[in-house]
Amino acid sequence: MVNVDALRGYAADLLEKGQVRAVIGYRRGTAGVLAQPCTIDEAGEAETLVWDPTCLNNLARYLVEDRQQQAAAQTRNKTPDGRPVAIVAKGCDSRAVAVLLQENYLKREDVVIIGVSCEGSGVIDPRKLAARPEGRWASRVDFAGADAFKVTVGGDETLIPARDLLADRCLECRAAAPALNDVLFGEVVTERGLDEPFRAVKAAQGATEDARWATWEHHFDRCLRCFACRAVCPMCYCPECVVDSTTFVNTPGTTAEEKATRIRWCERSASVSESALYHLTRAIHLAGRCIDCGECERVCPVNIPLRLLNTKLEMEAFEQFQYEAGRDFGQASLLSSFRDEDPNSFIR
Amino acid sequence: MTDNSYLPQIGRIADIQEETRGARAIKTFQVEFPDSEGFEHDCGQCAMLSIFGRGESMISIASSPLVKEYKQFSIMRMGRVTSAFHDARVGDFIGVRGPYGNRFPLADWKGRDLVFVGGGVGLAPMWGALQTAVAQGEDYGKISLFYGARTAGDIMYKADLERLQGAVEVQLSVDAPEAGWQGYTGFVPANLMDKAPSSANAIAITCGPPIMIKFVIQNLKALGFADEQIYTTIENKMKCGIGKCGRCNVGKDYVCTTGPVYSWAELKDLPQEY
Amino acid sequence: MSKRTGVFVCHCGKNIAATVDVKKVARELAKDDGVVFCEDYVYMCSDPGQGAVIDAIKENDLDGMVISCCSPTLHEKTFRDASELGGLSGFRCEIANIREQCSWVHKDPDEATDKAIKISRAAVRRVQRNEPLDPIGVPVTRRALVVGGGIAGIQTALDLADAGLDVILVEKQSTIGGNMLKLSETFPTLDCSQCILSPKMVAVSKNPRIRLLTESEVESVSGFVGNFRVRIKKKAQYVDPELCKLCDDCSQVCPVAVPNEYDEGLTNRRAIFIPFAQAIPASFTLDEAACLGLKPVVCGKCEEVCEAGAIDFDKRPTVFEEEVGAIVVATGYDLYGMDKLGEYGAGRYADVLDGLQFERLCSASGATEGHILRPSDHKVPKEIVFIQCSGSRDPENHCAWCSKICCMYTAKHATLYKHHVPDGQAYVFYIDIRSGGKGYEEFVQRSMEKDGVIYLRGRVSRVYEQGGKLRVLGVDTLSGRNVEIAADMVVLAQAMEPSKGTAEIAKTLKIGLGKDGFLAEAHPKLKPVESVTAGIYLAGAAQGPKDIPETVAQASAAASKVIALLSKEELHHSPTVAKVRDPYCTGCAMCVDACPYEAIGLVGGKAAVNEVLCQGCGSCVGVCVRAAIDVKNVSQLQIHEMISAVLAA
Amino acid sequence: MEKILSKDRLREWVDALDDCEVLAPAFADSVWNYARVEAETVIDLSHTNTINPPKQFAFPQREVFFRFERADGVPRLTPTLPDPRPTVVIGVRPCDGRGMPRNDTVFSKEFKDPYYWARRERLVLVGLACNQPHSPNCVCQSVGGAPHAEEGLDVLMTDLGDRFHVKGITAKGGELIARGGDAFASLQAGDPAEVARVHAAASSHPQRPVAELGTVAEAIRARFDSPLWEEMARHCIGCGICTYLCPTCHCFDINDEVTNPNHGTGERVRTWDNCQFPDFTMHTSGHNPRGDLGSRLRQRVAHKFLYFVENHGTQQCTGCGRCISECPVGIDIVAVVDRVSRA
Amino acid sequence: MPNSSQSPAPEAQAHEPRVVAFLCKWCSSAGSDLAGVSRIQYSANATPITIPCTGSMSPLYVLSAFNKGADGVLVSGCHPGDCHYMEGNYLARRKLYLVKQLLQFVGLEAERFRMSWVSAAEGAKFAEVIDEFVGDLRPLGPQTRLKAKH
Ligand SMILES: Cc1cc2nc3c(=O)[nH]c(=O)nc-3n(C[C@H](O)[C@H](O)[C@H](O)COP(=O)(O)OP(=O)(O)OC[C@H]3O[C@@H](n4cnc5c(N)ncnc54)[C@H](O)[C@@H]3O)c2cc1C
Ligand SMILES: Cc1cc2nc3c(=O)[nH]c(=O)nc-3n(C[C@H](O)[C@H](O)[C@H](O)COP(=O)(O)OP(=O)(O)OC[C@H]3O[C@@H](n4cnc5c(N)ncnc54)[C@H](O)[C@@H]3O)c2cc1C
Ligand code: SF4
Ligand code: SF4
Ligand code: SF4
Ligand code: SF4
Ligand code: SF4
Ligand code: SF4
Repeated sequence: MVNVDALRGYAADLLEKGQVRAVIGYRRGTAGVLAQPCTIDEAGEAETLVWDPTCLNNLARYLVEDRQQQAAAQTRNKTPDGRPVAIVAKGCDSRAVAVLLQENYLKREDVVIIGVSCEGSGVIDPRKLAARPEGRWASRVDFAGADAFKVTVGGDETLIPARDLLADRCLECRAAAPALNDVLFGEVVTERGLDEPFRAVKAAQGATEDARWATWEHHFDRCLRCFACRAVCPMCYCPECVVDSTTFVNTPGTTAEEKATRIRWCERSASVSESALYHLTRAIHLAGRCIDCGECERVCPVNIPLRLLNTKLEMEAFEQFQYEAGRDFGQASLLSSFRDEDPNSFIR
Repeated sequence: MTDNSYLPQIGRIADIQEETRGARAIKTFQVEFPDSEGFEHDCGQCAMLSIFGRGESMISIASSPLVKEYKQFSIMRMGRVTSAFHDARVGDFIGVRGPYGNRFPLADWKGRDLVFVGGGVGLAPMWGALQTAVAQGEDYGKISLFYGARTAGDIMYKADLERLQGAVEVQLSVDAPEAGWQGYTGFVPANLMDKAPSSANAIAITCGPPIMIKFVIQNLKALGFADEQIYTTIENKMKCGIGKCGRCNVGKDYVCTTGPVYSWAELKDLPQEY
Repeated sequence: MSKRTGVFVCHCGKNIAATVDVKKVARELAKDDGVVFCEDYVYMCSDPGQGAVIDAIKENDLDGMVISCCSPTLHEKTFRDASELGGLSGFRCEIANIREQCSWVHKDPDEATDKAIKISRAAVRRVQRNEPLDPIGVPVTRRALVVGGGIAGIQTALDLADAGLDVILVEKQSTIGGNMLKLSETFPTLDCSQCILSPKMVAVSKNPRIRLLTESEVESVSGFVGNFRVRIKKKAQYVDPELCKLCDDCSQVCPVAVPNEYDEGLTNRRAIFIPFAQAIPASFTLDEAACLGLKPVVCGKCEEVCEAGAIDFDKRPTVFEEEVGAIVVATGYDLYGMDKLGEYGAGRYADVLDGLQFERLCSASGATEGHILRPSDHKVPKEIVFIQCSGSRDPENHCAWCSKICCMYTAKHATLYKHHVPDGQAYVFYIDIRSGGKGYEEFVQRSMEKDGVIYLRGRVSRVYEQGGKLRVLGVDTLSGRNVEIAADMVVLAQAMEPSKGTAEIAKTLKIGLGKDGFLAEAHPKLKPVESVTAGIYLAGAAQGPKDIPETVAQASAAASKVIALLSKEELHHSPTVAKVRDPYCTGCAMCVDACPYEAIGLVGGKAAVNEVLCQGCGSCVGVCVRAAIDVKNVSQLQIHEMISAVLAA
Repeated sequence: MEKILSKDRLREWVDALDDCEVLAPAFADSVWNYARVEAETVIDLSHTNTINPPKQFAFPQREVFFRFERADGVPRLTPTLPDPRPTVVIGVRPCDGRGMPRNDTVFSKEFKDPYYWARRERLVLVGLACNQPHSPNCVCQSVGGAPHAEEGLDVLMTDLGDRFHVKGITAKGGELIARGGDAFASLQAGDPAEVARVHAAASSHPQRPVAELGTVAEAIRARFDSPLWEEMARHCIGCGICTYLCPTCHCFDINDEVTNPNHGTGERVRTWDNCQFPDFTMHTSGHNPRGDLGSRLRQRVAHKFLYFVENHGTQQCTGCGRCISECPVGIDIVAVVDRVSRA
Repeated sequence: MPNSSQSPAPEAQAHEPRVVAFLCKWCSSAGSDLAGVSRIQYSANATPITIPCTGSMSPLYVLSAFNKGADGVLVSGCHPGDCHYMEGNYLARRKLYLVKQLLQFVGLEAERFRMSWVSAAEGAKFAEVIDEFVGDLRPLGPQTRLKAKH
């Protein structure tokens, strides 16, 4: 069991001793049952940290934010506080940190990883919870061993099989504890046997081509192009996204020419074709980088199964190229390396 | 004009003047309307100009409403649309919709001294008002213009400024002088302090880079100008021009319809989001 | 961005105009955005055609030019030069290939015209965003590296030295000379191979400009044309050639005997030995692999007897770096492995020999001192069968290519045989005789008519031993008869293949290989001695089967290319190199990993391109997810616009 | 006009509207959303609120203003004013109903938006009162609405178990009911009381209070420069879900989409945009008046609770709770308003 | 909520596939030149766009071509080991393998994206590759799935 008090104590200690600038973690939210991300700058606030199955966010996203702010401070000629930031990280979050390290976005000494184990289960899918009677009114969800969650609604506590509430990403997760960490709370549970890896992708692949397109056309058609999937992804930290710009580079040094010649690979219109271009590009851009935290899928307001696109390529990378994102931050990236024996038979 | 506010009229570029060169060059365009009646405008108003396929940009109408044959726009090369304008040639067709925004209350200023304070391309939004005031010179007191640019080469409307000398007291300044520069060296707000125009019965109109405006207003106040005597324009990003798309929204105002002209008395109460 | 583009559509006489409606192409292109001038013309590459380009630029104030004509490999330079004359940067001129890629390959005029419009359109869109670039200047190191010391390498080195250039000649064996040193006489003149080669070898050793490094190999190469850095590894040299007196005392005491590869395995040699009497450097050499042991010393007899003190067991391999401006690769050939021709008894029967073995038999310096004797029993073979094309011209089972010289050397072998064994009978199985070359056909005819060699047109199906004879089963396709010859010796004219290690050296040098494994020239006709990498040239059999005259010619050609290259003060490198868009780069270094030329590094957390190293391949572009890097003049924006232009209805 | 519609005759009414595009909530992909009612559709009005509000039917995410092409060098513009079939949306929750008049205001003001109104005029909203809140984030009452509010709706239905009480609110609504003909029955004696009881029961569910609604505007004005904004927005990822899903957010972008680059053919298109995107207000110079997360959160909240009140006398937030429930990082407009008010 | 209408009904049968062929400058483009010099006839449906190396292929080029209405996209480069730039085609192979997998996964007819190795010496193969591709595309009709609908 993760001892949350110990975790709070550890965080408080880091801040107390001035070893870190801040601790990024989770605290109770105000809206519904879900925990929410928080950044703690003072030891006293460490008391508010929580760790439970509603800690959904991949907090590595905030390391990206933090680096951007540090860089902005630098351009404003302020000397940034060079101390590291600490981050509470689940297995997938720590793999995200590993990819950020691999891509030189962070330096290892810039981050203190406070690992938390998923206790052999994982985090919940709020939609699965909401689909249950009274699920929307739940006020707490707690770990109850590897096989169940304890859900509190009003004053009543019910045990619900973990499998019924677990987020899909967690069902398929292969490493539910952070391998990359500076300290680890909770036990490492390796054998989970909830679901086989890539099950959903394999199932989706089983459909006929026309059926597959019908499904994806339906999804691309529904996409609002709110870009929440991108905004939440720790790997989509590009200063300007290639596929559509809601964040884009415009510094005092950006020339008129540069602004005038931005490529419109796809239009802002939320239509099947443009959304397809956006999602397919994003999937390719995440090949070998996506660590399957499932955040993109979780945040999508219209519930597009985005994970499938990423895990499809993750599966190919794993099966064809023996590549796993976030496994080793020293390895060359999937797409900037190759082997002589890479598949060739698809080429004439 | 139809009641479809989004549908531009087709204008034709009748003349192009190169005002300044460099990375952010300025060109002045005279636009006429060969197939439609065009529109009437007031000093300080703007129009949405487009190059089809590139998009739209809000641009101040720099010509005086007294000029009916064409509308004049001075455009700085900044991005997608403005670059397309800079690549355009005489005879090219563009889209124009407008006029948008409020106006300088010129009629209310009759009998007063007018002090125009501008920097860079900021001269353009005031230009129509300046021209009109000069044309109706007898209605106004003394008209002066403080105008500054980075270098002498960055001064726009050079020929016109020479022509106006006399009718208008023109005070030019540059930040970086070259050999032979006769005028003031230094920033516009400093020049303003240096020449210290009288605030008695005067209206000051200022337009330029945000940082310049900030100091000009400070200095105007030091010179005794009351908040109600100071006017400026704000140029938030605009897409629709008709108070809907939300980009120019500052506080309760949609600048494209409530602005862009504000007296400092009005502006200082708005959130500083411009 | 170019806004005033001119387009010329070339008729190329009827070559284009017969299929493509060039007038229509011009008419359509004239309607496109930014095109202000458009004309068709009968021969654009003619003087008046080029003149028209120059005039059009001037008269119409053009800032971009597209010529729709033949492949850019032919006239891109022509028209870029013409553009320059017109006052327009050459990089503002693009070629739309509507001949090779269109008029010549399509029949339907409508389809071809439509496609020509699309191709031209794409070029217009591209040129409109081309930057006028200036070539990148790079200083030159006036020294050359020659890899391989066969006749090709020797000739190149000598020519280069003669021109006053310093040369490093790297040979992996312990002597230079290569395969030619093994030959006895050479066709068609039958002059003694070693007699004509030795003086050149000596010249190499005597030339102060040539630094000869035997038993050495190139480990790695970095840099680029004009400025390569090469790492060379020299094996431990246990015998100091300066001190070796060639007294042969050492080999006398050496207890080891191994097959002598320099004698094609027909004889044995010691672990310490001299490959040829004429070896350069003139010295014994110690074969570490064959020696009973050096670390620690097991036998040490040779060192004891060497009075000159030339032997030193403590020598270690050395690795050193050299800077050179150009590289010539002359790594030669090997014969196709005997083990692969089991059907001819190769490798199974001692008296089935390959060509080089036969050369050694004929050679006065060979095992038999120039007497042709059967390896099995040292008897004079009375009936001998030569089989041409063994391994060559057989794409299904062996090599697809013609080894080119086998017809000639087989004729030579047969002739030599008849000279040695006048009462013997020589048969030659051939597919056809390829004897193009000065005096070659006459030479073959002589061997048939004067020396009575019997030529049988046909393939041999099997060779097997029976009763001490080699029975050769074949067919004479001219008479339509099956033939069976009971021979005493069979000589296979084995195919030539790239020498062992050619693929590795190609990889090290970053030059391409052809399908057949020979080194690839940059253009089969127009750049036959250039490799695909600038500054690296090819000579000799490494590039394809050839005989000595051709080898020497190519060697001299390569040398002259190097001389021309290194006579420049500074080199100009194509400026279409990668360019990082700084604000977009996050320093993820994917491009750094992907760049095959190590041309990108991270500077201050952003990718930075070394323009001199960059070859403009765009591998970096292909991996950067942020599109933070582009190759100039083939930017992603340009490709995007080309795609849009081509597909717009 | 008030009627009773037996649940099993709902379909009959819908079938009578055969010249209309009829939309109703459907549960697919784990979310409720509006879907076209087809012949085989089983209309299920047990929905919690749809993920998208009905604003899309007047203000679609993509609207083509006009097409442009070049004819002999001169641009030719062809406007593409929509000419939709009458569109009936069934099952609109009262919070969303209240959103519509707020949008009407925006798309009128001094410039009437012809595209919006071409659709809006043919749009009929058939509301369905909520018998209970859908989630802890429903705050309709706290912002001055009610689970059975009529504002903005053309028809309001109330679920009475086996039947709906159907009330025509506007003339359009009345006509729509009339077209149902026999499907509708008259009210029985007990019905009005039953309706009142259901409404009252729904209103009795406690909702999270939105501070002191009357003083929120003042509080925001007073704390405009408070560091609270930045603190509360610290974990916002700028995804814009809160605004895209909001029934009253209406910001948009205008772009030219080129279809044939060779001949300058294309369309001028309006697409949704929103103030939570970092670039939304960025000037071409790079200067951004709302360059930080705090100012963007403030813009959203102030627009709903201050500026709109100043301009139009009412809050723009109708309490649907979408922005709270769907925010990926738990930013909660009720909590934000609350903190600003209490600060 | 549907944002746009569904794909239009397939056009008349006689649809000529429109193909964009990205050819590397050194091998496949040279191979196509050789086909030209050898006057080998092949179908005119593919418009070539020459790129320095297949390694420079951005996945966006493929997606964009489909977006702009290509019925098929071909990427052709040097055989493994023959890349003028040594390794570009290996990088391309891995990357485009994933692109193909992805397109297949979402149900774009897999045949519409093709990759081939054509050397400078393979003029005949170039012609074959194009003919085969166009032949395979013809029965598929117009590509409507990823094409922008304006
Ligand atoms: C009232 C008013 C009056 C003005 N008068 C003048 C005048 O007289 N003369 C003059 O020169 N200028 C004037 N301006 C400024 C002028 O409108 C801008 O410089 C012009 O709009 C720049 O447009 P652009 O297309 O060239 O730049 P853009 O290419 O649009 O510049 C980039 C900017 O566009 C936006 N942008 C770019 N791409 C995207 C995208 N994909 N999605 C969302 N946003 C994007 C961003 O905000 C970015 O900062 C005025 C502005 C206003 C508001
Ligand atoms: C049986 C036979 C008979 C022939 N008879 C005749 C004839 O009569 N007349 C005629 O004109 N031609 C004849 N030839 C052809 C002739 O042998 C060749 O044309 C000639 O030898 C080619 O020379 P080269 O320098 O290119 O290659 P090679 O002679 O093969 O020399 C290559 C050299 O490079 C060295 N090398 C290889 N790899 C490396 C490396 N990685 N690093 C350093 N060094 C390396 C090798 O050790 C060798 O010394 C005959 C060929 C054969 C097989
Ligand atoms: S989060 Fe969902 S709706 Fe938003 S852009 Fe991503 S896929 Fe589309
Ligand atoms: S989709 Fe690609 S370009 Fe866009 S942010 Fe993600 S990784 Fe960057
Ligand atoms: S793509 Fe989705 S699952 Fe993958 S890292 Fe990004 S947010 Fe997580
Ligand atoms: S791959 Fe792109 S972002 Fe990464 S270092 Fe290279 S140029 Fe920069
Ligand atoms: S284009 Fe890029 S990958 Fe290729 S050589 Fe240049 S820097 Fe290296
Ligand atoms: S939904 Fe939440 S995270 Fe997204 S923009 Fe709105 S407040 Fe920010």
